[in-house]
Amino acid sequence: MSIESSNINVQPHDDPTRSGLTLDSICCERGDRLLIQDLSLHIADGQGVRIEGPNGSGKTTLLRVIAGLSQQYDGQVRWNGEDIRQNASSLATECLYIGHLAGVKALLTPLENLSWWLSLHIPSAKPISQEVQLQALQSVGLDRFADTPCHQLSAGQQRRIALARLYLSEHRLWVLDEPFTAIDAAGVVLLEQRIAEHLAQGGMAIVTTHQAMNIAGFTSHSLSVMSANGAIS
Amino acid sequence: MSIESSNINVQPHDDPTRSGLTLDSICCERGDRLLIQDLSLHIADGQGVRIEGPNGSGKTTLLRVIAGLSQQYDGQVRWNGEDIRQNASSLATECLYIGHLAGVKALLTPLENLSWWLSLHIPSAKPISQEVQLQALQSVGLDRFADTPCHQLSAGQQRRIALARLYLSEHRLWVLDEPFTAIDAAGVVLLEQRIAEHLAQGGMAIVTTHQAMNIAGFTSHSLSVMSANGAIS
Amino acid sequence: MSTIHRDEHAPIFAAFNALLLRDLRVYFRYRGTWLNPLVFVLMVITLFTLGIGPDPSALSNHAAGIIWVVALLGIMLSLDALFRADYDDGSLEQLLLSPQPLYLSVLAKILAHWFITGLPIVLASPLYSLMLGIPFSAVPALAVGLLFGSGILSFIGAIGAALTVSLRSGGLLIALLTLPLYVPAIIFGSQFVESAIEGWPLMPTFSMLLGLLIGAMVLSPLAIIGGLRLSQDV
Amino acid sequence: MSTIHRDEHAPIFAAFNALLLRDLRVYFRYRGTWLNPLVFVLMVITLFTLGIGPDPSALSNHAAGIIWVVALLGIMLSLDALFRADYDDGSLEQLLLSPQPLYLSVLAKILAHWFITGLPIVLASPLYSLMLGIPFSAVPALAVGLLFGSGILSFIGAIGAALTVSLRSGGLLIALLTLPLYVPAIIFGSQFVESAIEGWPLMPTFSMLLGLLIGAMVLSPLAIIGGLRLSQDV
Amino acid sequence: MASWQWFHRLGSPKWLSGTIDRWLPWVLSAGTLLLIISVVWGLAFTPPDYKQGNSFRIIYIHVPTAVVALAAYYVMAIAGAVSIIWRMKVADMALRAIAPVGAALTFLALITGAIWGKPTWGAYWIWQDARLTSMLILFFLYLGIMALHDAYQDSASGNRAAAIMSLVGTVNIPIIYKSVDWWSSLHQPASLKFTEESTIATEMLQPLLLAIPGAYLFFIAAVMLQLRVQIARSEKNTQWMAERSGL
Ligand code: HEM
Ligand SMILES: Nc1ncnc2c1ncn2[C@@H]1O[C@H](COP(=O)(O)OP(=O)(O)OP(=O)(O)O)[C@@H](O)[C@H]1O
Ligand SMILES: Nc1ncnc2c1ncn2[C@@H]1O[C@H](COP(=O)(O)OP(=O)(O)OP(=O)(O)O)[C@@H](O)[C@H]1O
Ligand SMILES: [Mg+2]
Ligand SMILES: [Mg+2]
Repeated sequence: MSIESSNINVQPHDDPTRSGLTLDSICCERGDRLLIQDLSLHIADGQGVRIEGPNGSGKTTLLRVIAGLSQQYDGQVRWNGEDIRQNASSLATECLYIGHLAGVKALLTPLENLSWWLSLHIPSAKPISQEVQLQALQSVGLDRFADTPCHQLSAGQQRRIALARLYLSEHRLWVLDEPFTAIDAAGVVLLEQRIAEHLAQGGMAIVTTHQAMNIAGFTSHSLSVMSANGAIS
Repeated sequence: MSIESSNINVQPHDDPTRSGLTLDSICCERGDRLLIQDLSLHIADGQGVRIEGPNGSGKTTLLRVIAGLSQQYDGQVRWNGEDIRQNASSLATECLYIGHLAGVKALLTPLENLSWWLSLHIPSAKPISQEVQLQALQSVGLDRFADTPCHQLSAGQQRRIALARLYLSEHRLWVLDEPFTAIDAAGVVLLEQRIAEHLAQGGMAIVTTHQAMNIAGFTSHSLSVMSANGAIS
Repeated sequence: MSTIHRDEHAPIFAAFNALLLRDLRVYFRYRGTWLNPLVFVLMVITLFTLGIGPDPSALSNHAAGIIWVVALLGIMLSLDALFRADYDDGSLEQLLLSPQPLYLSVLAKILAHWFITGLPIVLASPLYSLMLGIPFSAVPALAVGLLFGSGILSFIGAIGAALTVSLRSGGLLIALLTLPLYVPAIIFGSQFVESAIEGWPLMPTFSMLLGLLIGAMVLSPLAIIGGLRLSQDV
Repeated sequence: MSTIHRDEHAPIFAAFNALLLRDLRVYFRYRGTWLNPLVFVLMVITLFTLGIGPDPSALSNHAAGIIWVVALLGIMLSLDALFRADYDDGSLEQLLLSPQPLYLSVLAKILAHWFITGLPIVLASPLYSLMLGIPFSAVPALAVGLLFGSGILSFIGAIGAALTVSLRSGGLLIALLTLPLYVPAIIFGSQFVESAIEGWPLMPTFSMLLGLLIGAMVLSPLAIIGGLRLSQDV
Repeated sequence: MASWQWFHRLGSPKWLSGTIDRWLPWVLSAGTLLLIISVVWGLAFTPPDYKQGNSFRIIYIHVPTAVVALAAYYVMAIAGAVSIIWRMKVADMALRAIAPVGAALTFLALITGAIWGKPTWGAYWIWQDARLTSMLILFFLYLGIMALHDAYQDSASGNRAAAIMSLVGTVNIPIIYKSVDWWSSLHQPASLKFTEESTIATEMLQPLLLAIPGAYLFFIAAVMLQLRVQIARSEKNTQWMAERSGL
């Protein structure tokens, strides 16, 4: 079992201090299987990368390494030239991660959920007002449900609460693992717009999705399992 | 707040004993909102219905009513002409439901998960052999992971365990809520084939999905929220 | 218990067996998990003796009562997980939708739970008697009492677990719901052991315990099934 | 605590407050949840009196120890949920990724947990003294002891909760890990109450309790953070 | 730099494996020899105690095991600290190796103590005794750390969790030592004193003074044996291990 890996936007070794995210020969092993072998890539301002691969090819594993959640990897992840193992906090302030799990408390309302998340992740001196938060909820179509406990919402609606963070985020790097899960077609279009907007403003994004996606400025990078067995045979 | 509903394959009142699934003026209210109003439809052998609608329009609610999980509705759900409230077991033996939650034990292996499910849901006198179960797992690309604890599998792989049931099912009616969630593109194609096969063999299917789906023999039925606000605005 | 056994003519028991086996597997998957309730009981007894301080007679005088209360707590502690895990991962839906009789499925789950909580606690009876200075002649009675008692506690506790499975309010609500129901079992159970220690006749309390167990076994699944069905409509 | 308060110059405490508020809201969302640990304690004490039987003096002699052990159990029972809910719904990931100091976040979560478990147990001290025949003059000491003790127990228990959050092996492993660590708190706690009942000097045990609390507060978050980070790599 | 060389070498499983191979026979035989001598001396050539008769002879097993069981916890906690600070593989292996040995020694001390308790105190076990109870707690600590190890499927996480737990558990060590002073206890306070005159008769003391180092050596040998298993398990895919087993 081994993994093919192609370098796009390569030359990661050129200038170690350059701005943006640099992956330098990342290797990941899980359960005795080598999932990611010697992956290097660089993402600069305004760039988006879509990580592709069949189920079980290691996309989530890679994204968790990049976000700093997982420590079990070889190689380096550098943010603005600095190894995130040495300086985790510089990435933490500038990175937004939304994973398979939404990070939404079922007992709280969408507004409450947004509010605790903001206090943890957007620690600006000027607090974000409730109106602004309501606007973000409106952007994901949840304004009418702002005060409904989340466990009463549908699967897609719950996922939208997590995505409302994108409308308030000032983070430079977005790491989104399957953001379109459970979202309806109209919602996907609007999300794509939001991501494109983020890139246009000089942001960066790493996204995985199994659905079709069209956003300008995105390049693809595929993690493909060599003995292509991940697909339904 | 009210719901539009269009009748396809109508005339549910004609012949109450006819075979297949009949919904007769189903109304569902949840949290003071009328979600489904006066929905009637009939599904006969070899027919598939796709329930469409934006997030939060009531698709899951409807599917849970049909499967017999939810009791809170007005109207009648009839299976072969019999109200399922009167005779739940006749539907139970012939209906396969896969919901948003996969019903997969994280600590068990795919094979073990398949095996307990089979004993509960396919109570044939002749037990289903391990080889046959392995074949089903192979159909969803999990044969190499048959003995790996599920919590070590990726999101898509875990979902595939639930879908492996489709390859062993002898149920006439399939009720599938977002079966393609987390499944990669190749997997979706194969699942579509499997569903088409099921219909070709005279089975019935009710499916929801936000992704494009093309399976012959499917009609669509949309639950659309009147004040179209469910979409990301 | 090591391989799935299916009787050709009894798919109903095949389902019962499969569920029992499944739950036992889940419990045993991590080595040592099944020992936890027992270790818990031994530890609480240790702590009690620490908290109560230097008065050896106080302990042995009330040994029967202490063992019963602690065993109850150990079983109850683990009851929260009985249905909640199934609820959270969706396998409860599959259980409820199965054409197999729910009554048997519920019995299988409770039995599996008892195997890993009640049974080790029963088997450790000689240990308690050593720790708390109960005469060895009373050990059989202690074990039999705990055997019945732990069964009763499992059934009653399962009612609480079923009724609270969809409420995200934590395991303590179960305690609140079921402790009052435990009272008869506790009273007769510790009386039984006391009778054995003191050499009083055993039959009256024994038959009470047996009656309680049979009653709980027959009736509690009905309440449990109701609670589980309810959980799907929240 | 009713509205989010953000100090213009202290976003760090804004995060602390937000997390504290969030957890309290979750705990209070279902009416009665916060009463559960207290009711549990009262019930177990009631059961003990039932199990131990008609011997009032036996209980009051060991009242301090009994209260301490039972309070510990009530707190420990509820500790399983401290981080597990966050782990299951992904908000633990968000917590760990926040640029805010984790130390404070962990403190906020423990404090919130203590508010709904430890505090009610402390406030109910007069009730216990009534139930177990402790002289009223000892109630302040009982309350102060429980105040410190419940804090210590919360911090130590949180270590066990953090180290086991990713293991699906049930809450009893927490007990196995943390009960040995509870021992000093139990010993000094019940000694403190006993000293109060008997009229012995309070300062020596008081300062030990204070020291334990401060030690636990300062050191345990380090172990907790280690455990939580670990949970993401399983 | 040179002074740190030993430290870096210590971090290499290969070096450690070689060292174990070289030292194990010596340590094991020296430990066994000392134990045999002291036990035979203690059992056969020491006069019976004027109060306890012959039952006191169990001291030659009880005291060494008890002393080493406590010391083992320190060593384990130090290994835990090294593992957390320097992320040294060998420290993880050491922690894993010491836990079961320490648990076994603690268990032995408990059993021999209990057996000794029957003739001297009239009961196998006295709950209210601080020394006894705190020793039981030490036993639980060892068990908890072992259970935590086992509970993690992923060995790297399991190692780290166990390291954290072993450090946390050190808070109990002073309690175990001080318990005799804090509680009323039937158990002997420390009677082996280096500063003052020892309270044990010299004839009884001499074999004991041999047995304690013997037990230490025996402990080290047992840990080395365990370490060998750990190294073989975690280094099974490395080249040097393949060469080694090929030889
Ligand atoms: C289960 C019961 C017992 C346990 C758990 C136990 C535990 C211990 C421990 C942990 C030590 C080591 C102390 C240290 O290193 O400072 C020790 C030492 C000792 N024990 Fe025990 N003990 C038990 C029963 C007894 C009995 C019944 C006697 C004899 C009356 C006894 C006599 C001694 C003596 C003489 C020492 C050496 C003290 C010293 O010089 O430090 N023990 N025991
Ligand atoms: N802790 C672990 N132990 C063992 N194997 C693991 C572990 N975590 C992940 N894996 C394995 O790594 C592989 C990749 O998992 P990952 O979640 O990264 O896949 P993915 O590309 O995100 O898949 P999906 O499209 O289904 O989300 C899977 O086959 C899984 O079995
Ligand atoms: N128990 C409940 N109490 C209150 N409201 C509820 C409850 N269950 C569902 N609802 C509401 O019913 C609506 C429909 O939910 P449902 O899960 O059926 O939607 P859905 O069509 O499946 O959406 P999705 O595409 O996101 O899965 C949601 O707006 C939800 O808020
Ligand atoms: Mg993934
Ligand atoms: Mg839905």
